[in-house]
Amino acid sequence: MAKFQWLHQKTEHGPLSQLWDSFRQQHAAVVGLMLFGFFSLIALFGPLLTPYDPYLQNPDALLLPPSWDDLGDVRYLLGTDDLGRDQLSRLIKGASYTFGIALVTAIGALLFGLLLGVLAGMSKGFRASAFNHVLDLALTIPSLLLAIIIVAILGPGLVNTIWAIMLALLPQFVHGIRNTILQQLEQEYVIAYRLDGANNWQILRYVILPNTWEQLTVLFSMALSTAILDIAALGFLGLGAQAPAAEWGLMVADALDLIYLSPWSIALPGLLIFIAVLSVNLVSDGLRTAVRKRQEN
Amino acid sequence: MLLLDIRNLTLELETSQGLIRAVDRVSLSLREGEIRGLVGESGSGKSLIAKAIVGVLNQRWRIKADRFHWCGVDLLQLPFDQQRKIIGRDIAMIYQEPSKCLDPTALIAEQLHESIPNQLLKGGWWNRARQKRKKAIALLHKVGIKEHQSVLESYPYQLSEGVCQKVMIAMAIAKNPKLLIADEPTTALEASTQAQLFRLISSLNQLKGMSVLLISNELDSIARYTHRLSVLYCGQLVESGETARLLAQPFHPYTDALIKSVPEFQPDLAPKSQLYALPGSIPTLQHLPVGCRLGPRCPNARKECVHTPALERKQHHFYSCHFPLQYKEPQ
Amino acid sequence: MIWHYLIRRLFLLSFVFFALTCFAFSLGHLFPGDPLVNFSGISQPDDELMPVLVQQYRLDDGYLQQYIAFLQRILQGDWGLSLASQQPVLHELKLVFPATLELVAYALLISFVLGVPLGLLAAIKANHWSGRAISTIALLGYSLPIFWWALLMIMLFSIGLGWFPTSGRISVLYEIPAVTGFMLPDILLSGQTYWQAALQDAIRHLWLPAFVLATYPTTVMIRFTRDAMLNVWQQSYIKTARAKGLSRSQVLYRHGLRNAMLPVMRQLGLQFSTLVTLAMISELIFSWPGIGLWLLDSINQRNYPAIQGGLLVISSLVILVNILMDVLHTLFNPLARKQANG
Amino acid sequence: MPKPLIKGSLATALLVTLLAACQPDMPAEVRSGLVYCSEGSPESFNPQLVTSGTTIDATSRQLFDRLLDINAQNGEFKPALATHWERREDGLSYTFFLRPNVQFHHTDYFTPTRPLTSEDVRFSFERVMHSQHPFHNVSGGEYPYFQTVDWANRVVRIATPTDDQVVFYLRQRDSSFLSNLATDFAVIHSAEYAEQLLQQNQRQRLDSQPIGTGPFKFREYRKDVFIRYYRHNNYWGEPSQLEQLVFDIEPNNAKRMARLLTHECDIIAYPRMAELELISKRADVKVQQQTSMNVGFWAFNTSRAPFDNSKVRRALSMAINRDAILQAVYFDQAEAATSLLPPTSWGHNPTLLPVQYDPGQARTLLAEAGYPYGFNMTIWAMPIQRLYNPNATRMAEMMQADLARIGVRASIVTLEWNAFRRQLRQGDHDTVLLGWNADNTDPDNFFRPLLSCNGVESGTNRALWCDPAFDALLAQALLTDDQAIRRSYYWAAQQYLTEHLPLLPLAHAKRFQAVNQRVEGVGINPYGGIDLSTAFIRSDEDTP
Repeated sequence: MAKFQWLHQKTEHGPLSQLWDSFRQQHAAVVGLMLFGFFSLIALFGPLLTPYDPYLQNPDALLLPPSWDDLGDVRYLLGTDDLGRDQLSRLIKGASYTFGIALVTAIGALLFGLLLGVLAGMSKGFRASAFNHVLDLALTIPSLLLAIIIVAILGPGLVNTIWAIMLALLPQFVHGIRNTILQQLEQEYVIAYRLDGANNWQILRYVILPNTWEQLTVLFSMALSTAILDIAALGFLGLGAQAPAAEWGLMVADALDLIYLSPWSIALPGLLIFIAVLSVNLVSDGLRTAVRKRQEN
Repeated sequence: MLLLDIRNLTLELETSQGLIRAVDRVSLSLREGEIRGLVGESGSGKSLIAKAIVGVLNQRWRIKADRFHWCGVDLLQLPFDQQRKIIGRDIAMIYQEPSKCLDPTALIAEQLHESIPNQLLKGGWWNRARQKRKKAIALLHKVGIKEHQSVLESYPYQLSEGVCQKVMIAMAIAKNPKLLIADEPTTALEASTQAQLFRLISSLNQLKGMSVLLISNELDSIARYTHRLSVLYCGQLVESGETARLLAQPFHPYTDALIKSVPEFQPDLAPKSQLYALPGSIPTLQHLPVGCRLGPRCPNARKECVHTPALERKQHHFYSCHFPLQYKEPQ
Repeated sequence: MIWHYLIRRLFLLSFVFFALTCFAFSLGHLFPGDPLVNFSGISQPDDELMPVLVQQYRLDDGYLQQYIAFLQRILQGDWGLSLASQQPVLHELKLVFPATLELVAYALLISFVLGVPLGLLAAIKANHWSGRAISTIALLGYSLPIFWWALLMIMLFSIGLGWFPTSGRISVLYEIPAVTGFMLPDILLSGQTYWQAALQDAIRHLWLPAFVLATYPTTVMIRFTRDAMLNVWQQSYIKTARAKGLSRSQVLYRHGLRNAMLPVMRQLGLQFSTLVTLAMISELIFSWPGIGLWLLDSINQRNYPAIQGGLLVISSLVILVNILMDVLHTLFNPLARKQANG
Repeated sequence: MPKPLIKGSLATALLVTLLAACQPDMPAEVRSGLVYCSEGSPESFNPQLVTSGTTIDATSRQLFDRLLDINAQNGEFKPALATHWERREDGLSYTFFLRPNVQFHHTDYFTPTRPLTSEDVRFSFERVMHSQHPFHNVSGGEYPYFQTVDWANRVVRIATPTDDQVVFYLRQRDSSFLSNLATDFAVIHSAEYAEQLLQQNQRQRLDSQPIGTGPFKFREYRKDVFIRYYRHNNYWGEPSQLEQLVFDIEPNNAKRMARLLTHECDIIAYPRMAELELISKRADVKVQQQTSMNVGFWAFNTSRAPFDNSKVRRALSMAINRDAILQAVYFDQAEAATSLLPPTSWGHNPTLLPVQYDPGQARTLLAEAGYPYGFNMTIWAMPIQRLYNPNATRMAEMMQADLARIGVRASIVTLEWNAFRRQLRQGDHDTVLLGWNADNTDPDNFFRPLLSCNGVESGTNRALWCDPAFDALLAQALLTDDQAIRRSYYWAAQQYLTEHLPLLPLAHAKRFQAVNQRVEGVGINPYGGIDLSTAFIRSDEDTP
C-alpha cells in the first residue's frame, strides 16, 4: 500500500531544486563540480598562494625534479624549470591565466551570444533568415585561423587571442540560444501572454529568458571547456601568452625542448589542463542529463 | 476457446519515492471473436495493462500475476525472446497518435512491407518483394484506403491522422493476429473518422473472427461496439460484464457515475440542468487511498471500504464493492 | 520543390563567399605594412615596377575599385606571392592544402567507423557497465588537449616502442612527385619501382597523426550518437517496430540508426571548424606539411599574402562542409524538407 | 547487434598495425641514401651571397669545390681544384694550375659540354668584383664576406693565360689571401651554365638551381621541408658511396632529436647540449665533438643612444651573470669567453682581464652615465639554434632578469629567422644575441666581418661600430706574413676592444654532432661547413 505521508511534503518544487536533485544524484558530476570550484579558487587567489614569485629565477636550482624524486628538493615541491623558477608557483599562476581567462572569455562569449541569439531568434521574415544564416556560416571560421589573423593585425598577446576565441565561441551560443528561443515561441504560454497584450520585449523578459537559463548553463559549460583548450593551444603555439608568462600551454611549449631531460615539466601543465577541462566537461554532462531528466518527467 | 486469461495482475514501479502499485489485482479474460472494452479515466492503468500484455513495458516495471495465459500458454514463465515470438505472431496493437508511431524517415510502403511476415507469402523467396507489394495493396484496400499508390509513396508527415491510423491497422492485420489491442485509437481523430474507424474494427472482427481489446475513455462509442466491458478506476477493476446489462444495471457506484455523466444515456435530461459528476478528482499515483480507491469520492462509502473489496460475481457480472447498487430498480 | 530549396542555399553560399572575399580584402589594408606589398607579395618591389603595380591593383582610387580588382585577381588565380619564398601563393596552396584534406578525411573516416558503432552500443547498453565505460572514455577523449596528447603518443609509440615515425607524410628518401597532392594516389601514379615499400612507409607515417587527430571527432561522435539514439529509442515508432516482431538489431539499423544520424550530421557540421583547428595543431607537432603548418610558419614570418590565401581556402572549406551537411540533412530528413519549403 | 560491426573494425585496425609495424625492405637508391636533419632552410644555393652557417652547411661542401682546401688535422692548405700554385716574391700575384678533366654536374636543366677551365674561375670571382658584370646584381648583388675582406679593391685583375692556368694580381701584399680562397664562400661556378641562363634570361636560376663540381648535384628543393641531392657520378675526387643525400629541415631541436632516435634522420645538426650525455648512452647513436673556432656575443647597437656611451655598455656587461648563462644555456659544454678570439686561435691574447659580474658597481656606473633610474631597451634573440648560441630566447630571458636587478627594463624580440635578419640589417635593434663561426684559421676572419667599417655596410657588423683606429690596426696586421708581428697587432686590437666593449663576448662553444651508429666516414670540420662526401652507411644487417 502507498505509504501514508501527511507531513513530508516536498516544500520547493521549482525547476532549480529539481535540477539540483537530479544533478546531485550523478556522483561524477559532483566530483567535477568540486574540481571546478577548486580551480576557480586557485584562479582567483592563485597569486597570493604561490610559495615563490613565479618569475624569480634561482640560478643554482636549475631543472630540479619534483620533490618525490630522489634528487628532488623539498623546498621546490614540484621541482623547477630550466631557468630555476619554481614549477608549483608557475602552475598556480598559470591557473589564473588559462582557467581564469577562459572563464572571462566564456562569459564574454555568453553575453555577446545571448545578444545575437535573441536578435536572431526574435526577428522575423527575411531579416531573420538572412541574419542568422550569415551569422552561422561566417562565424564558423576556425578559432586558430581567427587567432592567426588577429595576431597578424594586432601582434601576439593574451588579450588579442581572447577576442579570437570569443568570436570562435559565438556560433555555438548563437545557434543554441536561437533554437531554444524558437522552441519557446511555439509554446502555448507564449501565445497566452501575447493574447494578454504583452509586447515582444515583455515576453522576452518575463517568459523566454527565465526558461532559457537552463540551456544557457549547458552551453556555457561546453563553451568553457572549448575556451580552456583554445587558450592553452594558442599559448602552446606562441600566439597567445608571451615568453615569461606562466600560462600552461606556453609552459608545455617551453618544456618541449627538455622532453628527454625532464619529462615531468611537460607532463604537469598538460595534466592540469586535462583535469581542468575534464572537470568542466563532467559538470556539463551532469547538467545536460539533469536538464533532460527534468524535461522528461 | 479462452484466448486471454489474466488473474490478479499487479504492476509495480520503483520510483524515488518508493514502490507504486499502478495496477492492483486486475483480472481480464477474452474469448475468440469477442470485442471487449476496457474503460477508465486517464491514469487508471488501462494502457499499462495493454503494454503489459504486448510486453513493451520497460525494465523498471515489475509484473506479477497469478495467471497470465495466452491460448493456454503461461507467458510469465517463458524466456523473454520466446514470449516475444508468440506475442509478435498473435497479438497486434495500435496506439493513440498514429503519426508518431510511423518512422518519419521511411516511406509507408517500406514500413508496410516490413510488417508482412514472410511465412504468409506463397511462392519462392525471389519474387517475395513483388508479393509483398501485392499484399500491401490488398491490405490498404481492406482498411478502406482507395488511392493506395499515393499513400504508399508518401512519408508519414504527408498523411492525415485518420489515414495514418488506417495504415497502422493495415500493418496490424498484416499478420492476421488472433487479438488486436486498440489503445484509445480515436482520441486524435475527428468525429467522422472515429465512427468510420469503429465500423472498420467491428467489420474486421466479424469477417476475420479477430478478437479486439478496445481501450477508450468515451463510454458511448464503447457501448455501441463492444460485447463485454470492464471498468477500471486507479488501477483497480471495479466492474465487468456484458455491455448491455452493465449499462442497464450498473452495480458499482463508479460505473453508475460514469453512465450518468454521459448525456446520450440520459434521454429525459432537462435543458440547462446540472450534468452529474463525482465530487473530488483522481488521486495521483503517489497518494493513493487505502482499500477501495474510490473511497473518498464514493457517494455511499462506509467504514468497511477501507479494506479492498473482493471481486464478487453474479452470473457473468463481476463487481468489487461492499455495497453494490443492486437495490435500485432498473431504469 | 527541392530545387527551390537548393537554389536558396546556392544564393546563400554565394552571399557568404562574397562576405568572405570582402573580409579577406579588408585584411590587406588591416595588416601592418604597405598594402601594395600585402596584396602583391613582392617583398622589395623595385622602383620601376611600383607604378605598374599601383595601377594594376588600383590602389589610389576608391576601395570599391580596389575590391573589384582584388576579386578579378582571385578568380584568375593570381593570389600574390608568398613573402617568404616569393612563389605564387596559389601554387603553394595546391601543394599544402591536399595534405590537410587527406589528414582530416582519415580522421573523419576513423571517427565514423569507430564512433558510430560505439555510440550505438553506449546508447543501447546505457546502464550496463560497457555502456558507461564507453561514455567515460568518450568524456576523457574530448577533454584531452590535443598538443599534449600528441606529445604523449609520440613519446610512447615513436620513441618508446619505435613503431611509428614521428614526422612527415613519407620518409624523405622516397621521391614522390606531387601530382594530385594526396599522398597515396601520388605514390600509385608515380610509377616508381619501389611503390609498395613507399605505400607501406606512407601508411606507417599516417597512423599516428590520424589516430591523434581522430581522438576528438571519434569521442564527440560517440557522445552525439549516444544522445541522439537515447531519445530516438524512446520514440513510439520504435515500440511499434519492436511490436511488429522485428529483431532488436533490425529495429536498430532500419529505424534507429537513420533517425539518430540526422541530428548527428547537423551537429557534425558545427564541429568541423574545431576539427580544422585541431588538424592545424597536430600538423605542427607531426611536421605534417599541410596548410596548418604552412599558416603557422607564415604568421611567424609575417607573411600576409599567405595568411590571406589560407583564410580564403580554409573558410570556404568549412563553409562548404557546413552547407553540404545542411543540404544532406534536408535531403535525408523528410520532416526538415517540409519546413524547408512548407 | 552492433557487436559484429565493432569486432570487424577492431580486427581490421589490428591487422593494419601489424602490417605497418614490420620494416619494409628499402629499394636500392633509398637504402644508400643518407638523411641529414638540418636546423633551417638555406637562403640561397650560392655560398658567395651569404654568411649564415645553415646555408654554408647545406651547399658549399656538397655542391661546390674551391681552388684549395684546409686540411682539418693540421690547418695547412691542401690542393682542391688547383693542383699547385706559385706566388711571386713581391706577393702581388698568385698563379694557380687547375686540375685537368674536372666535370660539372649533369642535371635535367643543364648538360655541360666541357670540363672545368680557367674561364669558370674568372667568371666566379669577377661576378663578385665588377659591379657591371651581368650577374653582379642578380639576387640582391650583396656579397657580405667579400665586402668585409674588401675583395674588390684588393684584387686588381684576374688573367687566364691558358685553359688550366689562372693568375690573380693584387694591389698590395695580403697574407690572408690564400685563407680567403680556402673559405667556403670562394666557390667555383660554371661559366657555360651562366651563358645558357643569360640567353634564357633566367639569371637568378644560377643561385636557385646551382651547378657546381662538388660530390653531389642538385635535384629538388621545397622550402622549410627538404633538399634532395643525387650523387655526381663523374666527380673528380673519390665519388661518394651515397646514391642520394637529403637535408630534412626541422627547426625544432627536440623534434630533430626525436627523428634521430626513431632513425628517420642519420645525422642531426646542433643536438641539444642538455641531452648529450643522455643519448650517448644509447647503443644506436654516437656523439662527435670538436673544439671549433666560434664565439657567442651580445652586441650593442653603438649607433643608437644610450649604447653609444661606453660607460653604459660596461655597466650592462657587468650586470650579466655569465656563469649562470654558461650553465643554463650551454649546459657547461662551452668555455667562458675573455676576448672575441677563442683560445684555440694563434692570435688569442691571454693577458686580458675579463669583465667582472658586479651588479652593484654596474648600478653606480649607470648613475654616473646619467641613467640613475635605468631605461627601456630590447634584446633581439635568434629563433633558431646556432653552434655559438643553442637557445638565444632562454639566454635573453635570463639577461632580462639580470638587467631588471639594476633597474633596466629589457623586452625580448624574436621573429622568424629571415624576417629577423632582414630587420637586423636595417639596424632596428638596441642589442642582439649573435655570434660568429670561423671559416679559416686567420684571426682577421673574426675581426674584419664583426667590427670593421666595411662590416657595417655588408651587415655583418651588428654593433654598427666603426672606429678608424681599430681598422688601421687590422690593415697593418695584413701587411706582413710574419706571425709574431701579426700577433702583436691582434693583441693590441683585443686590448682596444675590452676598453670600448662594442660587444660583450660570452662563450666559445664546442661543436657537437649526433650520428646514427651505422653511419661512418663523417667528421666535424673545425673550419666552416660540414662535408658529407665521405659518408657511407655500414650495411650490416641490424636494420632499426
